[in-house]
This record gives sequence, C-alpha cells and structure tokens, in this order.
Amino acid sequence: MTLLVERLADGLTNGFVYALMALALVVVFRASSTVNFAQAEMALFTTYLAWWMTTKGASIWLALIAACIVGFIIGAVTERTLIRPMEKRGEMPTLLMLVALFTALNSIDGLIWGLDYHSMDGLFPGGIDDYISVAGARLYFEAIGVWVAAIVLLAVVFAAINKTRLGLRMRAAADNPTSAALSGINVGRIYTIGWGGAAVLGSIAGILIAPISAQQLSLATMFPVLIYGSAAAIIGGLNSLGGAVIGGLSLGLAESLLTGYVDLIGPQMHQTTALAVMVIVLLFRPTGLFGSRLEERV
Amino acid sequence: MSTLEVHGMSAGYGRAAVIHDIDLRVDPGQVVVILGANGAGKTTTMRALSGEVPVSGSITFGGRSIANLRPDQIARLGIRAVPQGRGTLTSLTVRENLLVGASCRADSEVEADIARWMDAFPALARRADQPAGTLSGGEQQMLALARALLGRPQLLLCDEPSLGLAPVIVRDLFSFLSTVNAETGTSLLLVEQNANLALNLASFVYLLEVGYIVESGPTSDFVNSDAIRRAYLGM
Amino acid sequence: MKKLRLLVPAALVPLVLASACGIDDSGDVAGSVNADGSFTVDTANCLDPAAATKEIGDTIKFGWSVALSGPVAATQVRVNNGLQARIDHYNEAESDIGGRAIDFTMKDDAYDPQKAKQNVTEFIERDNVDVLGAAGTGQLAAVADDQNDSCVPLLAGQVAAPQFRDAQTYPWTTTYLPSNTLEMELITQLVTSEAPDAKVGLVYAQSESGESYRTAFKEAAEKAGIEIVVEAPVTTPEEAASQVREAGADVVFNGSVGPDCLGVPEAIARAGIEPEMLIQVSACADAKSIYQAGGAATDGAVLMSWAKQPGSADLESDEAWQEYAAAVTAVGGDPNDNYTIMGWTMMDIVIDSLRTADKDGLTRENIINAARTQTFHPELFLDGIDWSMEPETSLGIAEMQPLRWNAAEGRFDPLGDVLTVSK
Amino acid sequence: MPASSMTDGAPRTRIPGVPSGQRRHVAVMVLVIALLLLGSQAPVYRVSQLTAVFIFALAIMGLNLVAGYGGMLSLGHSAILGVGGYTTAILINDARLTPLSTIPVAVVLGVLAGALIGLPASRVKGIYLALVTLAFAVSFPEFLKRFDGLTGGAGGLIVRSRDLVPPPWSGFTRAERGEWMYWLAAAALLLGFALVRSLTSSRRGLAIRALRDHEVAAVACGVSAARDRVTLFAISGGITAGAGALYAMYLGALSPESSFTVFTSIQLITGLIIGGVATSLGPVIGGFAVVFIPAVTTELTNGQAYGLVFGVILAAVVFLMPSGIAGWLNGLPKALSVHRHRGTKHDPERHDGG
Repeated sequence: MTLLVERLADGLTNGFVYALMALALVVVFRASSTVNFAQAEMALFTTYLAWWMTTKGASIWLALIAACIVGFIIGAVTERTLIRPMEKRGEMPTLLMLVALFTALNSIDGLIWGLDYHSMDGLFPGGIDDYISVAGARLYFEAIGVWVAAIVLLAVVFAAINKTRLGLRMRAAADNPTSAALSGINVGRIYTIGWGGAAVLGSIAGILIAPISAQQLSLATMFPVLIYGSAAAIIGGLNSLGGAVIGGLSLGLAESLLTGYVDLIGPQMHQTTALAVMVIVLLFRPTGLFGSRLEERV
Repeated sequence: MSTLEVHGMSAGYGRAAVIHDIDLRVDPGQVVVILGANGAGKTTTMRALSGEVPVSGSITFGGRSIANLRPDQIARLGIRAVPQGRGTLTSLTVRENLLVGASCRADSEVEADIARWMDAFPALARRADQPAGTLSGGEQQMLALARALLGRPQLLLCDEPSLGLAPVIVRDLFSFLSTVNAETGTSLLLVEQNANLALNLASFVYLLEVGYIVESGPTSDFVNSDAIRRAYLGM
Repeated sequence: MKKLRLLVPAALVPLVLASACGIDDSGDVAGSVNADGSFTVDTANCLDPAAATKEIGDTIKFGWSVALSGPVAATQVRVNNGLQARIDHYNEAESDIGGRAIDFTMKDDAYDPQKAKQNVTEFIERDNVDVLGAAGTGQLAAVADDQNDSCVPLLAGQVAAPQFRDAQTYPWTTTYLPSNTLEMELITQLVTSEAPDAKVGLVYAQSESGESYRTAFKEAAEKAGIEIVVEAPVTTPEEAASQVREAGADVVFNGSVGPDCLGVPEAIARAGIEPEMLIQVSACADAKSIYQAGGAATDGAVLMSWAKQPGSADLESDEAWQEYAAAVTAVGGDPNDNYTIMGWTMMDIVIDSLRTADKDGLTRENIINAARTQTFHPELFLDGIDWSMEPETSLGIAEMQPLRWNAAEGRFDPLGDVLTVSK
Repeated sequence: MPASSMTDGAPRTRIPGVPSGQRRHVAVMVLVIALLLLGSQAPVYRVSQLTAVFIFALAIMGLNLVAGYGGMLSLGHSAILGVGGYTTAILINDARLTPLSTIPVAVVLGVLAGALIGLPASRVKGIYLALVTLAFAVSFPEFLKRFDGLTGGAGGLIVRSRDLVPPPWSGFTRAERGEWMYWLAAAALLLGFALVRSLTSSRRGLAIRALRDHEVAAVACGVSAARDRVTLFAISGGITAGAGALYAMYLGALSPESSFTVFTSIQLITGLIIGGVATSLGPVIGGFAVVFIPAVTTELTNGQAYGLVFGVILAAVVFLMPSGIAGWLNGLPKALSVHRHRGTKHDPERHDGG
C-alpha cells in the first residue's frame, strides 16, 4: 500500500510537469502547426537563469518572475525571427530551425553556466521533515507543491484561454487564421504571444522540476521532459489543450506504475514505454485521443 | 465619410497578375455589385481589398490608403469581409464566433448587437452554445454575415453569399442584406454569380472579364443588358 | 527499377564470396614478463618498430582525448584542471626528465568514440605524440587497438573497465581507476567486518558504470556470503528508495554516480529508511557537492578512498597538498575537488613512469615497460597506499581506506584500517 | 505541399542515348577516381577522416531518400545506423564471420528496421511522423541496454582490430587497414550513389516525388502512397545500415550512449540540410560537414561552443540556402548566366481566384 501510494505520488508529480510541457507544445502547435523541439531547451535556459539569480541572493520567487519574463521574450522573439519567415516554406524548414535553436541553446547554457550539475532550491520547503504521511508513504511538500502549482497554473491557463478576450482571439487564430484576421485580429501578434506564453509555461515547468529532478539542474535536465511532454501532447491530440493535460498525467502515472510493477518492461525501458504508447495511439488515432482534424495542406 | 476608391489596382498570386488596372468606387450607404464569370477575378478582387493578396495601384478608404495593409488592419479600419466558404470558426461556439467578430470593439453595446443579430437569425440563437461546425451551410453563411456585422463595418465585402445555398435561403439572405443596408447604412460590395438577385439589391454594377473591368454603371443601365450575358458567357 | 534489380545482387555477390571463410583466431605475443617481475614489451608487432625504440627529443609530446563538451564534460573539466596543474608544475618547478619539457595537448571528443578515434589518429599520425591519454570506456575501446598497433603508450587511462588491464591484449595501455571488482571486494570486506549478517539493498544506475558496479558487487557479495535482499534500479531515486524500504534492507549500497550520488541518499532519507550503513562508490567522493549539500541525508555515509580527501584536518600542514593547491589555483581550478585531486595523481603517476624510463633512455618502449612495473607513492595518496603496477594484474590501486562522512565536522574520518585485496 | 519548396530538384532536361552525356559520365567517373586516389595519398589521419566522411555520407544518403525525395523527416536513422553497426559487430565477435560478409546481413536487417520505422508512415505524416521516428531513436539505446547479453548493454561492444584485417585478396596488409577502409567506404558510397540515382530517376522514383509534392494527384494517378512510403523507408534503411556496418568496422567500438542517440540523427539531418536535400551530391557534402565542422570548431574553441556553431550554421543554411550547398551550386550557373524572366524559384501558390 505504501509503495503504491508512493508510486502514484511520483507518477502524479512527473505527470503534472509533463502536462505543463505538453500544454506548452500544444499552444505552439495551435499557433504554428509545429512541435517546438526547442521548448525544453528554452525552459532549461530560463531555469538556469533562475538558479543563477538564487545563487546571487535573489529569492526564488523573484527568480521565477524573471525567468517567466525572459522566457516570454525568448519565445516571442523565436516566433518572430525564426519561425514566421519559415511559415510559407512549410513543416521541414520550421522543424530544422527549431533543431538549430535546440542545439544552440543547450550549448549557450553550457558556455554561460558551465557543465556542472547544480542542486537548486525549490519554490517549496524541501527539508527531510517537510512531509505528511499518507498510508505510511511520505508525501513531501515539494511534490505536493508541484501538484498545487500545476493545478493553479492549469486553471489560470484554461480560464485565460476560455474566458478572456485574448483567449478568444487565440482560439480563433488557431481555428481559422484567415477568418480571425478578417475579423480584425492581428494573428501574427497572437502567435507571438502564444509562443511567449508557451515559453512561460515551460519556464515554470523547469523551475518546478529542476529541484526534484534526478538529474538536478544540468544540461540534460529538460530533454527527457520534452520527450514525455511531446508523447503526452501526441496522445492527447496535438491541438487539444485538455488532451495535453490528460495525456501528461496519464503518462506520468503509467510510467511510474508500469516500470514499477511490470517486470517485463523493466526499468531500462521507461522512455520506450511512453513512446510505445504514443506510437500505438497514433496508429489507431492519427490525431490523438482528443485531437480534432489533422492539419492537411494540399 | 467612408468611401472606397480604387485606382489602377492589379493583384494576383506570385508574379502572375489575375486582375489588371481596376478602378472601383463605393459610396457611403451604397450597394455595389461586381458581376463576372468563373475565373474573371472576382474573388481575387475581394481578397485584394481585404488585404489577403498583395496589390499594386491605389486603394483608399475614407481618404486613407489601405493598399497592402494587413487584413486585420483593414478590418479594424471598418471594412469587413465575408469570405467565400464562410470561414466558420468550427471549434468555437456560435456565440464565440460572434464575439470574435466584435473582438476589436471596446464599446459596451456588443451584447446588444449579438442579441440583435440573433433575433434576426433565430437559428443562431437556438444553437448559440453549440460548436459552429455543427451548423448547416445556410446557418454558417448567416453566422459569417453576423460575425462581420458585429465589427460594425462601414463597408461589408460579400464574396458569393449565395454559393451552395438553397434558393429559399438565398432569398432570405438577400432580403436581410437589404435590411442591414437600410438600417445601419453599411455600404455593401457584393460579388455574385446570381445576377438577378444582385441587381435587385445593388445600385451600381461593375462587370469583370478575365481580370479587367469592362463596363460599369447604375443598375438601371444593366437590366436586360447584353453586356451581362456576355460577361457570364465570356463572349 | 530494372537497373536497380541488377545492381543489388551484383553488389552482394562478391561480398558473400568473400565471406567463405571465417576469422583466423591466432593471436600475437605482446610482451614477456621477466624473471624479476618486470615487463618487456615486444616491439616486433609495431607498425613502426623504430619509432618505439627511438630516444625522445627535448620535448615530450603528450596528447589527451577527453570530453570538453557534452553531458559528461562537467566532471571531466575538473579532472583536467588537475592534469594541467601537474604538468605546469613539472614544467615550471621540476623539468627533471633529462631537462625535457612536457608539451601537453587536450582534444575534445565530446564523449564520442568516433571523435576520440579521430583525435588519437591525429595525435599519432600528425602530432607524433609520445604518450597518449583517454577517458571513458567507449572512447578507449575505439582507440586502444590503433594505439597498441602504433606502439604509443597510453598511460593512466581514465577508465575502470577491466578489459584494458590485460597486458597481453593491450600491452601499450595502462588504466588508472581502480577496477570496480576490486572496490566491490573491499566494500564487502567492510560490510562483513562492520555489519555482519547485514541484509544489503543494492541500488544501481542503469548506465555502463552502474551495471558494472552491480555485477561486481553481486559477485563479491556471493563470495563473502552477504545477503542481497533487493536490487533496485534508479529509474528515479524515489522509486529505488521505496524498493529498498519494502525489502527491509539494513545496509544500502549505492552503485550510481553523477547526480544520483546525492539523489539516492536523499531519497533514502526521505523514504524514512535509516540504514546501519550507507555505502557510496568511490566515484561519489565530492565532499562539497554531495556530502555538504546532503546534510543529514549523507551523515555517516561510507566510501572507499585511496586519495586524500579535501577538508581533512591535517592538510594545512601537508606540504605536498600546499604545492598541489597552489598549482591548481594557478590554472583556475578548485583544489578542494576530488576530481581535480584525481587528475593530479594520474599525471603524477605518468610523470613518475617517464622519470623511471629516462634512466634507461627515454623511449616509448621504456616508458611502457616502466609503467607496467611501477611502485610509487603519489603524495596525494593516503598514507600506506601505493600505486603498484605489476604486469600480471596491472591493478595500480590495490588498497583502499574506508572513510565515513562526519557531517558535524564537515569531513571524512577513517573507518578502520586500510583494506587490501585478498590474494 | 511544403517540402517541395526547399527541395529544388534542379530539373535537367536529358535526352536519353545522346553520346555526349555518356562521355560526360565517363569523365565524371575518371574525375571521381582521380580525386579518391589523391585522397588516399593524404596523411594517415586525413585518410581516416575522409573514411568517416564517406561513411556518414552514405548514412545521410539513406536519410536523403526518405527526408529528401520522400519528404518525410526521419529522426530515427540513428537507430538504423545502430542496427547496421551492431549486426556487424555481433556477427564478427560471436559468429566469427569476416567483416565483409556481415555487410549483406546488416543491410537486410537495416531494410527490415527501415520498414518497421516507416510502417507508421503509411498512416501518419509530417510532424507526427517526425515524432514517431523520434520515438525509435530514443528507444534504441534503451533496447540495447535491455538486451545487454547480445549487445553488451551500456558498455557497448569492441571489435578487435585483428578481427578487422583486410581480406587477403584485397592486397592490403593489417597495417594498411586504414587505407582498406578508405577504399571500402568509397566503394560503398559510390554504390549507394548509383543505387539512389537509378532509383530516383526510375518511374517509381518519379512517382515518389510526385507523392511528396502532390499527394492527392499522385494517388489519383494510381500511385500507392502507403506501399511506396514504406518501401522507401526500407531501401533507405538498407543504405544507412550499410553505413552502420562500415562504421563498426572503421571504429571497432560501439557505444549506445554516444554513437546511436537521437543526437546522431540530428547530426545526420544537419549534414543533409547543409549538403542539400533531395540532391544527389548533398549527402556527400553533408558527410564533409558532419566530420569537419566539429573538427574545426574543436580546434578553434576547444569545447562547448561546438553546439552553438552547429546550430548557427544550420539556421543560416535553412535561411540563406534553402536547397543546401549542392542546390546552391546547382543554381549557380543559372544565376551567373543571363537572367531569365520566367524562371521563378517559388512554388506557384494556390490559384483559386474567382
């Protein structure tokens, strides 16, 4: 029982982080019909920035705000300078731009902050005694904090997208850019904001995961999150916001339970497990579980 | 005073121009129709005016040049287009579609306008909270019209509103357009294949043939005119 | 398509014909062990035997292929500081190998075997280096054959894998890191003496090193009659800790490295386990980033060491340490870094080999002969522990001192005597 | 279809059976052999570097079939490269086969691996396909670790150089293994080149390009989209796995953590883009890029800047040379000659004016 609770809790913690990353990917996909391969590396950059600020004495919350601002700028500038010019050239050049950005950003992190891994203070108390006991399992505030933060963030995002004027514009631009533009919506600006917002989500995901990641904060911290996040986004449906969250949570839980309980899969194969689920879903439902139409340009 | 004035406008795709050296004018409150056969360049003309296609030549609206502005800039200046194919935002609800139409307005009368157009189109009111993708073709056309009107445009561009609709619905649509024009004073620029309907509504006509304006004049000049037949048959 | 159908078989036929016979398995003799236990390498197999026996000129060219970029470069750069500092110290203060200077070059292989091979080929063929170095099993695997065929000694390779210790297979290669087999055997000795009848929880990383620790520990535990109650992989430290707790282990061996050096002890503490003994591998020796950062979670953690640990009380009065610290500071490194200490001692050992070889004339042949039969006490090794190479086993480090982390004092304290491998 | 805009295939009007064309072929062959001879005389480390270039070029050539001619971006070719490499290494070490005889097996397994990775291509496209192939790339090292009895797990495999001696009939001695590998890799590259050329200029090849550029139309004309896509992946897999086999023979060491990760795929793609997508020379140029750019940046900066340089070059090429260096070279004569009026490079956009 204790083990089960612990595994569920672990799965949930990871699942929420995957959900945030998946949500960021979906927001970008809805804007530019591409999967932002550099999403995790943008997040890594801002997470490093936040960590660096804390080493200089800034509070982690101040660092979080700074990371979000810088994240927004990186996302927005990327959209304007690298992605928009590729719009007419299609999927492949866009992807390649993102691969280029991915490589370059990781390299820049290394150049600026070195190659060491760092332990980073979290937003929530992380001491050995900061836990509550549930069925013998210790649920640490760090993990619970991630859940709460993610839930709040998701609620804010969903409210913003479904209840605000900006959200309406974003949905309109994602649904039919031409109609949106003819209705007076500056679609380009909406995309820029979308990319920026996605990068903010990623930045927060990074600051949530880095303190509890097995990798700590290092150049390799965020890439696995991208893998799981994109698998979650695909499973949910690349243009479905709700699907991303469900995909992320179920992937986190499935990963924890399957690798824990199913011997055949074994511990070596946990990324493979997630990706196999993704491929199977895609083969049967090419648009994911909750995705609508497949982007098709003839 | 809103007046659309077009001089020497050419536009097309890539380097090949589809329409050449077009002159056009729409006065306040006026209903103008562009008639022409398939492939004459009607849709290109509309897309040029709404900013979707790069143009050369001069286009002014209310004295201000709008040539090569972005579609959203043109829309915000008061020209709204109802595109061919209706451009329904399928995953949004009917009500949200209408709100998108009003998304650039900061006044407090948006809800009143929505109520007004829903009154005019009860079908929209009945399905206000359903995804717009579930509407029938005729309902989507009305939604597109209502969405455009929610921008309170001074000029409405309608690209073949009758396309693919049953005759009875088309009649309703045109009578509605006439009401709108009368009640709000919105100018209309229509592109139509259905000449009879259009001529009933319009006060001024342009004939487009393979990219050129070949004739123009008040509607009365064109009733039973050979020119219209020629424009359609391309003779 | 027709053309295509013809092309494929036309290409395959000669290849299949060529395969008619299998591989000839007869091996070459690499060298011989003399009556006095020393080693004489056989230069007859060298691609250029003359180069192996030619006296080295005024400069000893030394090429290292290491990761300066990529994921493992973090720790590697810290090792490199030690290497560089030792070389600088030699060139500035010693220069006692026939007055020669050492020209030391590092090339980045980004932990990629293909780039390592490229680097070593350039070192051998273009730069004409006299001594080589490499780090990482895959990298050494990609270069060892070329390097042995060329008869350029590769000394103190930063590798723990045992296959490179065989003097008959790789006569021109020596490695520095103690084999995991040896370390695990010493750890089981410690467990037997300190916690007899312990139920051991084996935590291992799913990496090359992790798997190798796991295998070696299981073998050693079986010999020593120690019960392993669970083998928990570090999918996440939390998952591993949960499994250890469920199995009721009272001694935990953490066979993982890198961030898990700290991650696993923290997860163990957080899972509410208070093991009698938490044993870490020697690669997890970094006091600052692991033990100080770990707080209560790492208090009392045990590991094996052969080198002096930063933070020990007596370092202030240790002249060799002061010399080392000054040199490392000069290259911008941190003396209180175990990886830097390691780099320094590695180079210390190489320089000693060169010195010894110089007595018979500094040739590549004599260098490797000297390195294969070497007894030496690097100043930064713990007292009572020597570097001892003999051609039969090529262990180098055969003894270690168990240390226990004392969180209150912020240092490692010795735990019992120096342990030696049982013959 | 988007992919076409960056794959300016440089259409050439060639009239079959005209002798001048054949003479040109002979001239090109002579030139190639002369260049290869020249290369073989370079210093040993250079020859070794060129061997690596040829091997990567061959791997990229396989990738070019799907990503270039097929318009399907594959991030899974690192796994295929690994299948080839591991097949060769395991057959040499465990079955004691001669290195050469393992190549056909590696190619066949590569064909199967390619078909497997390409199977989803019959269902999903574009970005989705890229993610599916990414899944294979990420999973491959995990599979290697899972089945460590066969693959050596995370520690990898070593093939001893004495097992890699050139065959006696080749005339090369053990000491000349480097040169032997140089010629072997060059021969394999030429073979791959001929194969891709004959494939892409065949009717099927045209159909495949049609599929890439105008799927609906191509399917309407009787091209079987699903089957052709999978076939293309299979052939591509064979070629890249062949490169993998050579890689194992060249290097003598395989390491799952460093040689066959998704970053290798990214490297291959970068090479292809820089060289020129859907051009026949692109992969060769790409091979040079993949081997020499890191070599140069390492010399200049020693370390971490390598990724930055690679990223910047990739972005710059995508921006400035949409069809890569090969495409740029192809366009050069045209650009230098008199400007022709109608030769627009851009795809005509949809033309649906009313």
